[in-house]
Amino acid sequence: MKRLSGLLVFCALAAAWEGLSRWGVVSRLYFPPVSTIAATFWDLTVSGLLPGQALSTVSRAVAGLLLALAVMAPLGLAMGVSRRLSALLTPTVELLRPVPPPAIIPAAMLLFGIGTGMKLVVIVFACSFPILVGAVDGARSIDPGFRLTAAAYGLSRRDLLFGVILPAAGPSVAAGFRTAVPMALIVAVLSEMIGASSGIGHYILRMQRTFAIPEMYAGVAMLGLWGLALNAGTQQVLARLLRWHAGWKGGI
Amino acid sequence: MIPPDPPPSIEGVRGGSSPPAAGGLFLLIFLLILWEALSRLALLPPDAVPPVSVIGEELWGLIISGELVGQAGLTIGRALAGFGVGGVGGVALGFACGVFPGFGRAMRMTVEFLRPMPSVALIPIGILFLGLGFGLCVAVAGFACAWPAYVAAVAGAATAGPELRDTARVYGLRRWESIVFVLAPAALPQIMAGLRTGLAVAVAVVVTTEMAAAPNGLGSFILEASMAGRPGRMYAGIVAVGLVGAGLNAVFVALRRRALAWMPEAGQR
Amino acid sequence: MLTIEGLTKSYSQNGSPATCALGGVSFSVPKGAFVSLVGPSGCGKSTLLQCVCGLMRPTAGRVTLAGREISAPPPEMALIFQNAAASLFPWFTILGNIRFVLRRAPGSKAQKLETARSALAAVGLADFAEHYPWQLSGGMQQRAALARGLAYGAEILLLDEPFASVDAQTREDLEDLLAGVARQQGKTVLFVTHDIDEAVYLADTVVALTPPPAKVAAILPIDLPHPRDQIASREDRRFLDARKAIHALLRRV
Amino acid sequence: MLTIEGLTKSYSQNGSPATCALGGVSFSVPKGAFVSLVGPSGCGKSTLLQCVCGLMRPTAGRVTLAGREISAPPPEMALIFQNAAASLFPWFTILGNIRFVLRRAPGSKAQKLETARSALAAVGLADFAEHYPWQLSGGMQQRAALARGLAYGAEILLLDEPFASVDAQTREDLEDLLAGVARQQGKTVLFVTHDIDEAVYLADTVVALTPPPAKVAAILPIDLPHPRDQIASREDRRFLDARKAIHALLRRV
Amino acid sequence: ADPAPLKIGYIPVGDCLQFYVAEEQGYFAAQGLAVTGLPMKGGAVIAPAVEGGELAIGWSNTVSIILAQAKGFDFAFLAPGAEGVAATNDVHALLVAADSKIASVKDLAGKTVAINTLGNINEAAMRALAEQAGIAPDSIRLVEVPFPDMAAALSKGSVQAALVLEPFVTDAVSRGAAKILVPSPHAAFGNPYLIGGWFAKKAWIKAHPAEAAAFTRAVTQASAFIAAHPDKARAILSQRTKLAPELAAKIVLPRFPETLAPAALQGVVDVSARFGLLSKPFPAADLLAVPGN
Ligand SMILES: Nc1ncnc2c1ncn2[C@@H]1O[C@H](COP(=O)(O)OP(=O)(O)OP(=O)(O)O)[C@@H](O)[C@H]1O
Ligand SMILES: Nc1ncnc2c1ncn2[C@@H]1O[C@H](COP(=O)(O)OP(=O)(O)OP(=O)(O)O)[C@@H](O)[C@H]1O
Ligand SMILES: [Mg+2]
Ligand SMILES: [Mg+2]
Repeated sequence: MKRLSGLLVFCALAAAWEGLSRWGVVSRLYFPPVSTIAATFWDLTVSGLLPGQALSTVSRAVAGLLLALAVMAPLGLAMGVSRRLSALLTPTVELLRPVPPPAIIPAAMLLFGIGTGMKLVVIVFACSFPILVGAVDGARSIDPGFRLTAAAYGLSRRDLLFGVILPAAGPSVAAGFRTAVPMALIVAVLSEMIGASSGIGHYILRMQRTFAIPEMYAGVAMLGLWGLALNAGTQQVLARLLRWHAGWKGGI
Repeated sequence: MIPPDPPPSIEGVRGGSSPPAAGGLFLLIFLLILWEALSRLALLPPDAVPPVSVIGEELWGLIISGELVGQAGLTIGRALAGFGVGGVGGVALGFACGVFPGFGRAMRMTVEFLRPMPSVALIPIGILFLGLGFGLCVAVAGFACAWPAYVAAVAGAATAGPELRDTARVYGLRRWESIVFVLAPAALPQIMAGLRTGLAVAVAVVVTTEMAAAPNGLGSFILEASMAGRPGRMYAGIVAVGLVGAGLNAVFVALRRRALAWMPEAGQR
Repeated sequence: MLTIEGLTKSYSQNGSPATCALGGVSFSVPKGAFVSLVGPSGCGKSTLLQCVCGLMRPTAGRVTLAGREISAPPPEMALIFQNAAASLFPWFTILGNIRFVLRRAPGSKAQKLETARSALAAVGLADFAEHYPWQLSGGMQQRAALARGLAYGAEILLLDEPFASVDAQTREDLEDLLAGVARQQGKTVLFVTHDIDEAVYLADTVVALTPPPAKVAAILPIDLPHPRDQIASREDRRFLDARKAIHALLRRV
Repeated sequence: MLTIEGLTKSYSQNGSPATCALGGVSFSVPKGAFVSLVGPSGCGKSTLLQCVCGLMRPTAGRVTLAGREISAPPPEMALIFQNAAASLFPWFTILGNIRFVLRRAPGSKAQKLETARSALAAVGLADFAEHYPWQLSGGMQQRAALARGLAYGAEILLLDEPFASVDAQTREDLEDLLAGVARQQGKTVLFVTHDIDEAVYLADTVVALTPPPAKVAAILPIDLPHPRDQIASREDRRFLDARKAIHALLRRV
Repeated sequence: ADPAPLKIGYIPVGDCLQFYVAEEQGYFAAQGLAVTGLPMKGGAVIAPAVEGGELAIGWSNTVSIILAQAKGFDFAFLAPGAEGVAATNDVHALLVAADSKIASVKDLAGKTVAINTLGNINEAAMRALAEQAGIAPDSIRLVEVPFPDMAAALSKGSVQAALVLEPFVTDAVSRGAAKILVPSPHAAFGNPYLIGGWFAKKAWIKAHPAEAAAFTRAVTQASAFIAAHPDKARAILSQRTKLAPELAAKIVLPRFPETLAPAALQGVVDVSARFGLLSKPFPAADLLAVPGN
């Protein structure tokens, strides 16, 4: 029953939409009945068209995310540990950080053309800052007790890095990464809307332009589902990696 | 689903960013000079990446003529209005979901379905009702920035520990007093963090919406500059957007510091 | 007279078998008495206090105050939590914390302010009224929580290991402060601790609990003269004997 | 022989005037001795230990171990921090924590594992080797930190209020455990506490410090027979006298 | 009485020159219209704005309106917009990089060609070109690239050809960045054919016959002006679109006809239907609602 209340509200809203559309209260052309959208969604999913389009988008988003992680997490940790490096890079970072990623798409297109390269650049740009900031913060806010302990037991710098700094900053990096996930997806979609021949963003835009409105909604729904899945997947992986952290924070 | 932690901030830990050492500024200046040189020597294509000085000149000219200021004003107005609507809505919904678990459960599925919707894909639909300017930007940005606020408020509503809740009960306070004076202030730091993300999202989405639909505003300015084949103007527009984002963020951080003055390190989280 | 009769509490966690924290505890606290409740960690002392205070419904048994059964926090009781730092509202100053819990109390604003200030003075925090909790040391926070409980004007004070995380010197000061205030104002006190010395030092009666599910292991009257002294009372033969007896009791069970 | 000579430490915070935590402390810890260091909160005890351990450079004075001056954490010393929970790495299991600090120690992997396991067994945590720190109670965490210090094989143990946040019963157990292990393995121990009873109960010698800037207020040999007993030793006249003397000393200054 | 305000959506490119001229020359005012022009990003935004009533009239390329008609929208052209005429008014051209080895459309089989928007007139045009050249229409891979970026895409080699619109054709060719492969890529639609025009909801036209007719008259006047004074028209274009004046003087402009003839539209409908953009052709007259007729 507890679970049902959510479903109930959801169904009620869907039914309201259906009714409004069928009775012509809202433009049926732009708000086709939910049942029509659902049927379209089903057909396009079974035919493999939508999942395929979404997959190419998601894979680009994931590639961008991982790239950003690979570069920015170590850089952020280094900035968090070394005050000098942080002082060196902070002005540049702070200058770039407030630029909204969509605003650089036109520039990226001039520079990198319209291929996958441009999209990756924009995605990486969008994901970099949350991850970087998470890593800086994580490394900076390590409990001094941990560092002292490592020092008291005469551990090497390498051990300190891999045994203390990395795991201690992990949750913060993960939090940054989680902020970056939806951003990666949105920016991937946006970059496809401007220049691509594949991807769910492009599909949605194209359907919109050719007035295939139910197909457009189906695309939006598919994107929503992928967003949900990507979020949940990230959550699962991070929860697994940071099991100790969940227990630690929730356990004492 | 665990809501994501509010995004950390660089200046978070010690309340105030570390002093920008001379080295950092030198690096920045060096990079700009490098850009200038590469562009002047045509090692970077000058019609894609004009020299910094050209961009600066263009920017200055646009500021003097008031053209950019006007566009920026429009963008800021739209972003703030969208942020106001979406932020308030998201916080209210999220806080209510957190405080009243039954309500939260009832809304959960709908919210989780709506949350990942790309707001930008909804622009053509929005045009039907909201036209092409202010209303549209506010709606799309509001929709987008409601979610970070929502997530933060849901998490924030659970921040007050059992000791605080029970203290209010022991001392005979009413339910509403407990919500207003205990749960809400405890949630404030997280909500502020969520709102801060929301503000950045609002700016980004307004710019995108302007690019896609609005006849004016900085986003439109950037796109038109690129369409007219004038990269200098385009970069000037991008810089202006960055300044708008940074300015709004700075103002918000200052306000947040005041709102959280009671915290050990105002500005933490 | 506060009476606890056959108090039983099981925590049922969804899925896992229920933890039985209290297995039928009965004792009573006469008006004006200082009763210490001592028992091993995790035996259910906090659970007991929460049931007594009406914050939690017992699984069986009942708590009555002057004959009336308690089902919601009564205005006659103030509970001071185990962890003071977590129970002070960080967004109010120390004074604000006290004034906040006095919202529903009768009296004018000025009167309440007066009450709050004098409670702070009683615990020696008059100069820190406008400080936020985190600006104080752990011991000061503990005193602030105590002041809040005192200002509330409740006849009955329930204290849950209030001095557990305070350093030894401060702790002695706080013990003496509490004992003094309680005697002066004729409060009824139910004081939970796991420190046998402390329990004996403060109380008129010590109630010892067994490991979970907690039952009453013994009720021991302490006949040490008041006021007590950190050096002299603790060297007193009666103190040492009581201490030894409870020690033996808790080790045995 | 660990010798502390004229140890002085000022913390200079940028801008504000320097805090002088230690104002010239001198005493020495003979090999195999158990020395308790007692002093009011904030007097600089933790600072002193960190200087002794080489984690921090004193402003003046020096610490020598068998004649050699200490400038970096020497392998002969293990420091057990004030807050065990904060010094156990939450991302390693208990066993992992111990193995981690043994990384640089000589010996094969198997030997080290053996060392780690036997240290855990010594503190009664053999069955919890694979648990994460946060899966253990505060007392168990404290024991794990102790095991880590013991496993490190250092001759000299520096303990900073190791039992401050542990409940009274567990604390008594841990005190006896530490005393037993130290005697058995002939460790030299410098034990910081603010609890006078505990300091006297455990030590061969008690060093009392004044409020900051800390100086040595008194050095008091304790002639209680070993092994000690929580009931009997604490009732002993010599215990009560030493306790009273230090009490008076700390109250006075 | 004050004239009712009329909101018109247009795209700030040469194809909408009529609008600029009508505004500059005061034709709208002369017809008793209070026109507010809104520069828009493209048909994708204009159509919903017209459907929702935010705009009374908008400019759109023909294929979009044809597609909308097929999906059940009740849009109709009420005034002719730009017309393409082979040899004299070719605003589109298929370009290849200046150093490209591609000599004919046939060589594009298996290659990538940039068009501005998939599913519009240019997709139909590319497919028709392929068919003409005797290669399978889907053997050419089409990607979407905004017009301003096409020259860069060509020189980077990320596309092998691009169907470009003025002023970018003239810009790219005069800079030597590209050369023309097919000068009249839209030939399949007929000669002349309608590139785009001014449209509104049929319901709106029915409800506002006087305004619709007045608008049509103003646009027709503008067309006449452009035909009569091409240099002044170019000056207006340069000033209003911020196009560099040298470029504005050089570029090819479409023809702006004074009447809306079904014949200029039917070819577009038929080609769209042939290449699957449309399920079946319909008479172009369905899309015309010239007020006053
Ligand atoms: N909310 C809860 N849900 C399930 N079990 C609980 C809950 N609260 C307490 N318990 C269990 O009930 C028992 C008694 O807990 P309680 O906190 O009352 O003990 P305590 O005597 O106060 O311990 P301490 O001296 O450590 O404060 C413990 O075994 C604990 O694990
Ligand atoms: N890193 C630091 N910077 C500045 N001052 C410090 C620092 N660490 C400690 N102090 C100051 O030095 C003095 C001694 O601190 P220390 O922690 O050594 O005391 P302690 O005796 O261990 O206290 P406690 O019993 O509370 O653990 C205190 O006044 C403290 O405020
Ligand atoms: Mg408890
Ligand atoms: Mg200390």
